[in-house]
Amino acid sequence: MNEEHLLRIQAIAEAALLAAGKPLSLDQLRELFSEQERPARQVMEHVMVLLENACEGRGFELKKVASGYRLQVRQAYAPWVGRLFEDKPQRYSRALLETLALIAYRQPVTRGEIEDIRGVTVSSNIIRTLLEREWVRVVGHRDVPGRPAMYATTRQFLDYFNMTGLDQMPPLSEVRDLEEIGREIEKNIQAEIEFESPAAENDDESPGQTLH
Amino acid sequence: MNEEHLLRIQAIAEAALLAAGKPLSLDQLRELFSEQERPARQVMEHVMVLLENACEGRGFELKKVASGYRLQVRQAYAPWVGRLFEDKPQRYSRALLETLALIAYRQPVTRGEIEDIRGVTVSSNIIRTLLEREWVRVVGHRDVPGRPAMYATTRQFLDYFNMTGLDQMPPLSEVRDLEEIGREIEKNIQAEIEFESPAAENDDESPGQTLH
Amino acid sequence: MTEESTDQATPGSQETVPEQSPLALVSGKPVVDLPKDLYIPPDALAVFLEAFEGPLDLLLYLIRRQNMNILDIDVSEITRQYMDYIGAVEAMRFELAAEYLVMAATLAEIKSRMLLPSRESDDDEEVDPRAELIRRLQQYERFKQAAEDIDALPRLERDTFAVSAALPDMPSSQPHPDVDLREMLLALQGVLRRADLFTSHHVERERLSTRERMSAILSALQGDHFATFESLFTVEEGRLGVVVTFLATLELVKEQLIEVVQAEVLGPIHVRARAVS
Repeated sequence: MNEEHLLRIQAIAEAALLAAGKPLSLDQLRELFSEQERPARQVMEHVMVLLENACEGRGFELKKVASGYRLQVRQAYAPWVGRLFEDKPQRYSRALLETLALIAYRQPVTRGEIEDIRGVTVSSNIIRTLLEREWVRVVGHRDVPGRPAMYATTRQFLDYFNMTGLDQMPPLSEVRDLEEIGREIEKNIQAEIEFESPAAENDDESPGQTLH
Repeated sequence: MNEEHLLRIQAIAEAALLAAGKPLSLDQLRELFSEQERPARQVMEHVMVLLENACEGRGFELKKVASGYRLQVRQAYAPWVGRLFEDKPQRYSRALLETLALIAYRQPVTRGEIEDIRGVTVSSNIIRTLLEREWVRVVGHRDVPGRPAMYATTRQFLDYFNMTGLDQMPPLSEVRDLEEIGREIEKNIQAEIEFESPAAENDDESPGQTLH
Repeated sequence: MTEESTDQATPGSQETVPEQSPLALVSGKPVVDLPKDLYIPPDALAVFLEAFEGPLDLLLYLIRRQNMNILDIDVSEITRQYMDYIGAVEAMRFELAAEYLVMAATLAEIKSRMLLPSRESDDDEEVDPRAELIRRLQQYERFKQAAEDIDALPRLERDTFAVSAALPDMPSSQPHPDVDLREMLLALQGVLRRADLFTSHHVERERLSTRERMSAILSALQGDHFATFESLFTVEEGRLGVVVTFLATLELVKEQLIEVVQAEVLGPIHVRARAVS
């Protein structure tokens, strides 16, 4: 596979990604070629690296998202490009984002379970918006009375937020249970005491003793 | 105006042209910038030349069209890119199948004769589609006013349906017995149509029909 | 809630913390605290309530405002403040989501349990009555944070845009639809039924091979030329083939599609299509 050949595949891949205007998977890109000229997966992967490098310094970049590869505006230029569009980028309410967060981190999850954690009812509007945007979908029904729908996030959700998988979500902050915190406090106190002990005290306890 | 600055304007223009998905005029491009940083027309024109050069060897090119500048997939890659848009084959309309069947059983036959039997006009689209597919051909013209073309089926038609000759078509008397299988097929087709419901339809003269 | 800090503490209010965000903005003026006399501009309270995503959110806010550790809530203080807000809201006769009242009851219960002396101070089984509330607050706080994190992710239509380029002239490569023979016959059946041709029309009787041969002869005769009659026949087809061709020729003559010419008796017979294409 010579360089000229690779450059040609790269140009065709770029042309196709620009024509599609949406992510294309590696296989979708390979299928643009007839069987005889179809690049192997490894070759195609290599070409994508070449393309990514070839976009350096340009207005757009190659991004890998859940559904495949996408050419998109470089984030640095978004403020200028945004002026093209009359509408300001949509803002999402906290209620919607919290619901989305719960579905993303707790999926599959029912509305009731979301409500338990949020402490308020989840409006049907929010669920509908999330479904309409195709960020979440119903993946089944929990086998409890009422058979409530269980929600999970979709590939479109990942695509929209520039992720290839849920593992790219920002980590959920840890909940430290009370016992653990109790132990921690105890440890801190312990440490403080140890730190102070040799200086202040000179009672007759045996020096070998470290426990107080 | 240093080179770095020009490159930046070029990248923003490129990003905007790709995000807009339509041609942008020189002034529209300039208006992406705030007043303080807005490039002069001449500068912007120069940037477009730079951008044009920067697209060499890539999958797309800069085109000047009536309403401004447009980034466009290179013509040379159209054969590959075109595979993206290959629609799933649509279904033929019932009208087309009826016409085809009548040509097969009544050949050589004119459009007028087909219309007589079907009781409705045969659209030119149907005849064209059948000719393009090379399932029917004109074998002569009837010696009546208007000298209408007479249609007959072709070897390709026989090949497609795995027949060596028309005598392998079931006799019409048996067509009646098809009712049973017919219902079955219709059910399947119906299910398929429902599945791919928005299938486009462009050669059926009777909009009320559900079969394609 | 804006981040704007203000010193506009209401005189007479005792729980004012030095740096706090306003509860709401009314006509541009921040409302920082709820005055003790419960005189609150009604608009402020409405905005205030809307700013919260429920009782847990409100509680988190109150805890923060008091610089309390979530793990070490001063229940009686928080309960008092919470009740103040609830009371204010009720006094203004705003509709209050039921969840807020449930929380009020929960807080009151916790408070009363904490006031009771524990029966046996060294009992390991003794559970801090605040535990469940703390657990819920912690849980909620995680997802509140997660929602902010998601909002901060670079996303389409705000931080980046999908790009596309115009298409050049495309080769039309529409694939052909598949057709099942039965499908075609089914269509035919429809026509025939519609035209009521089963009984009367001669379509039925004709041998298809004859009609096929008619087409073949016609297309062989394309153009304004005569062909010899014999050239229509193919010896290799045998007797049946000859018969079919002959019948087809007769039918074509009958339908006036071809003309047959014989210049002299027993001379060569010539045929040609009547309407020259």
